[in-house]
Amino acid sequence: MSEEIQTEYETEGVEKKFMFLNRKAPYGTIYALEMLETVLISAAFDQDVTLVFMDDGVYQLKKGCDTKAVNMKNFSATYKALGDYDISRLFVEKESMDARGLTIDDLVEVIFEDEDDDWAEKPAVHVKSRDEIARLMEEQDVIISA
Amino acid sequence: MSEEIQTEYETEGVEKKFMFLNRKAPYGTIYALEMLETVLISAAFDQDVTLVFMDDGVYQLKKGCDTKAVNMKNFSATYKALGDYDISRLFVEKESMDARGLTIDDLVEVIFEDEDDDWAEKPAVHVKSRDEIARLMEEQDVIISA
Amino acid sequence: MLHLVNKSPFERGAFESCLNMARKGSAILLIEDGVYAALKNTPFEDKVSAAVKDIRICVLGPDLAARGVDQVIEGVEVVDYGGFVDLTVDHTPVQSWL
Amino acid sequence: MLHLVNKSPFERGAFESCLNMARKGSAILLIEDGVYAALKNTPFEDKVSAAVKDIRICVLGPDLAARGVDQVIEGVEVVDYGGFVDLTVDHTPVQSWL
Amino acid sequence: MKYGILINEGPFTHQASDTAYHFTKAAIEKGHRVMRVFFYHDGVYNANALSEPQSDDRNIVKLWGDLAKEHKIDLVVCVAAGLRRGIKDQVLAEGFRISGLGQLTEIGMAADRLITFGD
Amino acid sequence: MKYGILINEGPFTHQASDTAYHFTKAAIEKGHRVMRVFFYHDGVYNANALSEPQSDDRNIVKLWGDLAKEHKIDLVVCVAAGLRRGIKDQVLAEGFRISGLGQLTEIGMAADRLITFGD
Repeated sequence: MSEEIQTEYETEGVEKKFMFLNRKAPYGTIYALEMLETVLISAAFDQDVTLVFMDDGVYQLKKGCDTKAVNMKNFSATYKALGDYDISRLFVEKESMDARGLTIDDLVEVIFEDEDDDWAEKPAVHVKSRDEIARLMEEQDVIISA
Repeated sequence: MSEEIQTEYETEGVEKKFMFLNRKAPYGTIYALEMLETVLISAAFDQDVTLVFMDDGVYQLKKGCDTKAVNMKNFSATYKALGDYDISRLFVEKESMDARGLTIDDLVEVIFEDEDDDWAEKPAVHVKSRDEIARLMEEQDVIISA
Repeated sequence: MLHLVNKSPFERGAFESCLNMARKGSAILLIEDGVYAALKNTPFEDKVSAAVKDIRICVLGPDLAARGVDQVIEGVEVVDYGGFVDLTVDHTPVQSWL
Repeated sequence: MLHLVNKSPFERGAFESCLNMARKGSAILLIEDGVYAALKNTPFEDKVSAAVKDIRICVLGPDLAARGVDQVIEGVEVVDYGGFVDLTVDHTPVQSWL
Repeated sequence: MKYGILINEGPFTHQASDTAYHFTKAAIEKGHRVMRVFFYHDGVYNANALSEPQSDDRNIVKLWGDLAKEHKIDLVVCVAAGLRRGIKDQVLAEGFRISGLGQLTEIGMAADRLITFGD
Repeated sequence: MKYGILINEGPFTHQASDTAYHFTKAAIEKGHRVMRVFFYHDGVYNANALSEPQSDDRNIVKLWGDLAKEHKIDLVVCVAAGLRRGIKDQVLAEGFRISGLGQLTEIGMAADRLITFGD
């Protein structure tokens, strides 16, 4: 079968805009954790990656998660590591934050080193308006949501 | 292992009030269909069974479903058969019907034979107010929802 | 771009989030339990009627039929799976409001 | 009776349906993603504050901690898994608003 | 007090099975008896012996099997729900058995409380 | 046009896999090419060879396998999602293969459109 079906595709030099859209709360379901696995893999492909957190997805970035008593894997730290994978854009929708009484101080800090600015350390998490995110969405080549 | 763990329980003579609460639309997920399987089984146990349809669950009883083009099993007819299993109470929440612009004429007809009334044929589907259903819920021994 | 909504507007916020985000010139296709948003006589009818002026709103016919509903709001187009494919040809990117 | 709600009030209608249905003297326990309904500074705060006068509203502490939230509305009790069990002892029947 | 537990969702994807597990443990610790856990809908996936979570994550299938063994809990996987999802004897984890939906009704009748965990 | 398809939910429980199947068929009938279907999250359950639906219901696992064979579609089950859910070589249905998440990114890069079906 594998001789007949093409299982590899030429992607040399392809750079696309990938948006990972997170709209679900963490821990109640696995989508946040498994989406993060997808993001980490895609970082290795040198694509133009943007993460968006809106609706209950903004809760994914809430700091201070302690999963000991529920005995689930705590993946909050993985968001912090995204900066090391050259992911520099985590956009959080302002309207979703406001509805939940959250400010950027409630969220985990993600730092990346800006190669275009002498590797200066900069924050990767930014609050964006619904309108900005809507416009950005239309510019994407691929949107992956879960 | 099976010698140690009790796998059978004495239920002779037990008659409990079972409510099956349906709040989800049919076909988009399997819950409606599999809940119906539970209801059919429980009918064999001679319990005091009430089915409630509220929120999107009221769509489960919508008549005229045609699943040919989606190639899914059409289980609408099974609701009609409930009367033959001596299930005489399918209560549909009025508030949920109103919000969806539905009336009892939009729903499948379920007929049962009333053994207390010389086996007269009677409709099993009834519209009930939220308040009536809330009161009924509190009287149950077991509520199964999905 | 094309927005896909497969959730009932009564049960989940996906359709509302989508409407808030969809911009002029984009399209929305209602599939699976999302088709209930295309129906007349619901609390969503006014919003949908207003939205069809700027946004092409379509609904998947096979999913309407499976659910026994057909009273579609004026201005909403009914398409089949082939029409679904055509919508993804005409629009990019495609976002599923799961 | 005891009502269990495990859905975010932002995403689904389960919590609202439960509040509409819960009668005086009954109890509600918020678990899993349902715990967000117990928090201050959301659109649901007023409804919850009003409801606690007639209904005992509890929230599962381990699920709050997992989500890094702790600003619980006044009158809402935080319980652990043992407290969850006790609630099911004190109340019958138990309805899960899935 | 005698409990029946109904689990409607599979492991990892929804928290339902985790919460049911912690509830079951807490009930036993308080001296109650959990007579049966019934796995329905996607809940049948909790009995998949092939499940192999990451080493830093919990192993839900094994947790249930161990708890059942220790406290003599009857773990029942619905045969109909299992058939369509491919959870059959070939992959059934230790501590679980496959049986009919009647076992759910039966436990609703026999137990003082039936608690449902799902999505 | 070249398509990639992403399926996030298991068979029967959600309509996602059904809709993706009808979409894929319709795309092929219109002369497009479906390069790969990637099964992620509970989507991996679509590859369970043990699935045995009722005789009057559709057999989703087989439908995908047959369609892939006929039209040379690459059906890829995510190894990580499959491991935790117990979908491994032992139960892998004909027509599917197990591989890494990179195959999803790759098809996002190679295809003209990536369409997601889920819950």
